[in-house]
Amino acid sequence: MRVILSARPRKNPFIPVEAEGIVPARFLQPAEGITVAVGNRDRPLTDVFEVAIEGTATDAAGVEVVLRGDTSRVKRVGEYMEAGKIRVERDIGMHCGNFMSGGEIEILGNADGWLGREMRGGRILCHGNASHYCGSGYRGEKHGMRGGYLEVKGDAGDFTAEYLAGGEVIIHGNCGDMPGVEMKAGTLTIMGSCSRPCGNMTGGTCTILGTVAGMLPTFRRAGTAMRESGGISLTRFEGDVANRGKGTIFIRDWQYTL
Amino acid sequence: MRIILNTGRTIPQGNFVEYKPSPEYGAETSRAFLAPLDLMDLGIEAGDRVRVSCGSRSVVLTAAASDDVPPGTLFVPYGAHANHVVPAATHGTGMPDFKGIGVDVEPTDEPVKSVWELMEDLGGKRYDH
Amino acid sequence: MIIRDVICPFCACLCDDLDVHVEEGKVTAVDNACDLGSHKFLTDHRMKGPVRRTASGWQEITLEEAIAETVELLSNAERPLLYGWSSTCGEAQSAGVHLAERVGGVIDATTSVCHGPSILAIQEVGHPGCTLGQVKNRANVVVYWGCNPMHAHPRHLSRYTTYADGFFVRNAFKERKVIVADVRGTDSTNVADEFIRLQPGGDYAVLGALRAIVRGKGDVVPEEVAGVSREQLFRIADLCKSARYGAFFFGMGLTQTAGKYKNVRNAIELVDELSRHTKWTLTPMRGHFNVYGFNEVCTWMTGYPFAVDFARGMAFYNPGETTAVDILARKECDMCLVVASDPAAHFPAEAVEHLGSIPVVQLDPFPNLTTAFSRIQIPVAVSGIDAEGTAYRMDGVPLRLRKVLDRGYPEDAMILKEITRRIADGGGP
Amino acid sequence: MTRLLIKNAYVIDPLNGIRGEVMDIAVKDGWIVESVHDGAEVIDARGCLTLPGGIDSHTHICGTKVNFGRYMMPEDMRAGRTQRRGVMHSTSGYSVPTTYGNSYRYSTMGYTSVLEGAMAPLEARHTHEEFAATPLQDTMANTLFDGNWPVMEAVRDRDVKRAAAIVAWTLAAVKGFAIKLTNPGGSECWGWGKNVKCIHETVPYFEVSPAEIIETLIRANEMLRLPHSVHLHCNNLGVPGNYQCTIGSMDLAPDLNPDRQSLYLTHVQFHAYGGTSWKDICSRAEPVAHAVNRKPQVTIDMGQMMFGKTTTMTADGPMEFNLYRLHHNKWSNHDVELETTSGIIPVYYSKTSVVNCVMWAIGLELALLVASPWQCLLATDNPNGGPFIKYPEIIALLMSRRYREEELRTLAPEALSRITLPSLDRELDWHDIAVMTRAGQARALGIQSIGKGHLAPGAEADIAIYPIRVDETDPSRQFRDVIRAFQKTSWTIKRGRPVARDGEILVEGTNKTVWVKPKVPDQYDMGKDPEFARNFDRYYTVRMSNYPVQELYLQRSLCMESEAQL
Repeated sequence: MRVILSARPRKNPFIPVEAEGIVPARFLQPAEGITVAVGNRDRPLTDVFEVAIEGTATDAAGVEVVLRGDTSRVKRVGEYMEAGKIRVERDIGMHCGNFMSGGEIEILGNADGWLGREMRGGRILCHGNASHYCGSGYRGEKHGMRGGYLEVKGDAGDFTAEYLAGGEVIIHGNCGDMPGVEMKAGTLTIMGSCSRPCGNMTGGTCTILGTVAGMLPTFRRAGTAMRESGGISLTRFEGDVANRGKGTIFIRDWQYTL
Repeated sequence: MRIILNTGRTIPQGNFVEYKPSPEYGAETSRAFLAPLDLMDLGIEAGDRVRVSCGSRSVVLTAAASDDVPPGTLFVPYGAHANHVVPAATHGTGMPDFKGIGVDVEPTDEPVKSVWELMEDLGGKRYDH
Repeated sequence: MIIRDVICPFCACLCDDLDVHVEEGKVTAVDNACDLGSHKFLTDHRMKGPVRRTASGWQEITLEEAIAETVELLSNAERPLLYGWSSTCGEAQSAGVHLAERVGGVIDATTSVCHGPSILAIQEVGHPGCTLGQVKNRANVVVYWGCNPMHAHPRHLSRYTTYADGFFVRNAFKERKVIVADVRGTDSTNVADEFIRLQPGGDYAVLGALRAIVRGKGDVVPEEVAGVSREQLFRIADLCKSARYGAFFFGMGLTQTAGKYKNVRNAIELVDELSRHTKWTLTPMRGHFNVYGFNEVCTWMTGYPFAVDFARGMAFYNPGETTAVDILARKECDMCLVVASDPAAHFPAEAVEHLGSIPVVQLDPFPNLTTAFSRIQIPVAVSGIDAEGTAYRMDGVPLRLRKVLDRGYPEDAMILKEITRRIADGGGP
Repeated sequence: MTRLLIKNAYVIDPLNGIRGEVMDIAVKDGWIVESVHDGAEVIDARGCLTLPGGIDSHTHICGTKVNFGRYMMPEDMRAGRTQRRGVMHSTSGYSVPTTYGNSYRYSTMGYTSVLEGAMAPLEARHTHEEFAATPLQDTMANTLFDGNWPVMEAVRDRDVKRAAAIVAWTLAAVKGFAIKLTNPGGSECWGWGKNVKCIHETVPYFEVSPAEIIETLIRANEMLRLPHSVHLHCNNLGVPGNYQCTIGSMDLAPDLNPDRQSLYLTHVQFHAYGGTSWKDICSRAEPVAHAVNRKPQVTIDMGQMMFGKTTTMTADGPMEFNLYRLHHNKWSNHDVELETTSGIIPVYYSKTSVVNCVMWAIGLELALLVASPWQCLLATDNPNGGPFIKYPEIIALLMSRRYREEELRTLAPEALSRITLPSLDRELDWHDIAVMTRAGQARALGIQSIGKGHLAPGAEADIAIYPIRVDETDPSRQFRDVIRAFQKTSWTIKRGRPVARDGEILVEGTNKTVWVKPKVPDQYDMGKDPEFARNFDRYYTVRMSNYPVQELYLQRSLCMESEAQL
């Protein structure tokens, strides 16, 4: 079953829409029942999106939801998603894929902050850039992303994979400041450059193929290693010794100045 | 000249914080404290004016010499003048970069704007009753 | 007439030993206050009465008209932002939170551009704190990191630290070591026994290095970290570990530079680490006299200290998303109520510009830069001068602000309650 | 005001010797009366269990420490969020809910009065502000004197009367209700990062021992004729082997008051540990319970621990720091000048942890081994042992051996050899529960005189009607029905007004705060004592004139005056 949601033009396109109801499983029942919040007003989904449904499905795995038009301010799409597919043709708003545990989300444009926040499983693929806190956790919570696979073809913002506790995050472009900060487990791979990675990390593995600026002084050099793919030689660091750090970073090139 | 901007509280700024339309407040918040060395490099003296730019935004300030400010940095008291160039990005923290922003500084003959003029540039309307 | 033991409504030191001289309904002199406090008592540039901005200019209106129009604007807003709150009393803050809940708005305080990052850090690792009397009576090592108390909290050193004799510290000036960390020299670094001059943005690395040294992992630390020599770092670490009681104060040098709350977190974890060796406490140098009060009130009412979004009828909190600067810069809010603060002066221009394109109502005693963007401003009494109320000191000690004179202005709490009552009667959104 | 008639109520009212009778209760203007004339609102209780409003004699719901628990834990807040609805404000929080969350949940469970377990005098104004935002309960505040400098100086000088005078001035100034001692002496030591282990160690500089502080303040308390006794959180909380320290503290209690205990020991579960370390910790509830049975001058509360997520927050700063070193989770601490301290950390009590299983058993053992329910009251030291919403489960555990056995089967097997719970057959009855959740609290706090904890004419009309028929229920087998019944009243009546029905809150409500003012002879008025005033202004960072809490902070104020005998 294909569910095509085309965003209707809005009088004030800047007001955020909270749409945690947009998950594949939900469309096994009639879409009329779904409400979204536009600012402080609850509205039927059909007020905000034109809904077209092709075919049928018996379970969530058989449902693909396609978002069209301006969805850059639509938040919480795919929250708690367990199965099925969501395909976003342009940009998507914050908290896309919160607590996602299965299924797949593909974003052709850019993703706003907190993409895949506290993700447990499933796959997210973002073809554009992801903003801050990509694959991170929630305020005060000790664990961020715990499982699943999150790939960003473009750049990612600051605090990427903060509190990473499991699963895999791959950023093809550059990251901003402090990726992998407080990281506990899981793997983070940054193909491009970034600054001050993995502060206070206690576990997990981070690989950075670009250049690191502001390398933290509290990581201990522990030899070199070859990266299988591409045969690039990387330097291995262990830390963060400011904490009881048992984490590992592989870096191609770094400087201590910011 | 590429330089790092820091903003911060000062006594005069605090004294007139409840009376911002006053000339004293505008005078304090439009002061750009630079290391004497940097003033020399810019070929200006204390009291001359500088244009401080960050991205598409810029503001004109009055240069002042300070031995406390390390070369390569610029200190401006909190207020509307500095905020005219501070970017709004908060990196997902809610807090803009009020300190440690890379800016360009160049000499200029343009006058320093009053706080009301700055507000009008942003779509405000002066209240001078 | 002289009123004794008046509490100063300027900064979060809340000095409560002011003697205020009042003659013919005017403050004529203030004893014991610092320059900043005296100016607040003595300046007299109040707005006379409510005004409305029109195409032709500023028009005087009645309080009733002002309230009625505000009720209208708030009821129709789909994404109202209620911002400010730090220069008024807890009673107004509480009324503000109830109003935000009623209209399904976002309520945020100046906290988000002050010590918001400190709160984010505390929410990750906690806060080993104390009231300021503990420092006065016990501390023999004091750290000021990224702050300039001589200018921002002028009596902090004389009431609580460097110059304040205490029960176990009979001669403070002799017995206390003061360490100041900053990127530039200031009047505060001038009184320091140790001045840690760091490169801009170097706080996180330097604090991390100190943590490593205190943990006995100092071997990893290079010759220099962000402009600070290895040798000084070890000296500072020893000084801190050998303290009988150490007190760590910090300011916006940590919260406003890159890394934001992570800088603060590193400071807190350094203090945690030191607590395994000797007694250490940490205190953020809160700015506005009652900014901490807003955090307290908002927390017991909503569960969160600031940046609370009521759009869904329940409290949602996520600084970076529900904070004022972000909401303005993203052009999200379609109405803004400003109470007891001046965002137009203290927010980046890009955020201020959006204020120019939406209706703004301001409750503030003084004409300020936000007045330039206000459709309506209602001048109110000044908490702690012509209105009583509750305020929380930077260390959480609550005090009762005094009313030293009556200027006939309404109290903001009263106006906010009236607005909420009318919206509730009208059903609200 | 309102007139109300509750018909066909199955009443248990221990303070009036009513062990279960079907009767009507008449209410007029907020008080219980002999009868009301026609036109009164009628509630048909349909023979359901009807009790005096519940009273929690030791909980942490308001004040600096509690609010910091909220402040530092957005992850706990998002767990319990509800929307604004009718007269209800939105709520947040699971283990440390917002004030409205606490108030609504307590009210739904039939609780109408609560005692905040720890208030630092310097920060009392904060506690009272939160009381005002806790609309559906009457509130009282334990006031901390464990590290009070002037008091410790008086103790050192063996001057009981001066100690009493300082307590009298402070309680009246901060609108406090009772004397609380948390780890007495230990809080001052914590000012230097140190602690005392038990009652006979010495506090540096002040040269007093915890035992001396406790004994002196017990005598001072009775000199002041305060309604409640000294409320003690023993030294050495949560440390294996601490039970001897607890029994030693009990032995300090003299017999000074015919109407109630002379010493109240709180959350005793945390103080009844045997063993020498976390590895060999075991239950010592038996000797502790026997000590209580030997000593009618002592009343305790369980401090029951329940499995799951919660937050520990106590004025026991050093203990919280040790917990932090154990869990490496976030840690907050707050020392209060000249007075006390406090600490907070989040915890998770797990059935896979032998230590936690032993803790769980100890609380229940205490309640089952203490002969008189009047001497062992039901509480979790909310939220330390678990949030108060777990009370119904505790009631069911005490009433049903079968339920206990079901739970025991799910524990870490290693724990079973370290506890006596499996061998205990006792099942408490409805009357015992009524004592342990309201009547006993009212007597222990000394508030039956103001109409709390009973249902005779003259009592305040705080009433809880639970949807359960005692005659048709066998709690031993139907323990799940018991849990359900105590979770949600059919009606909760506060001050004569229905405030909650089937879990729905009906009114905004206004809080009433009960505080004490002992009248002392002029020469004992610390407000006029030059030495006290001089040291106050020299060592505190607030002026003495700015310290007292104005009565306007109390929405409704009930002052219990007493004639001090100094």
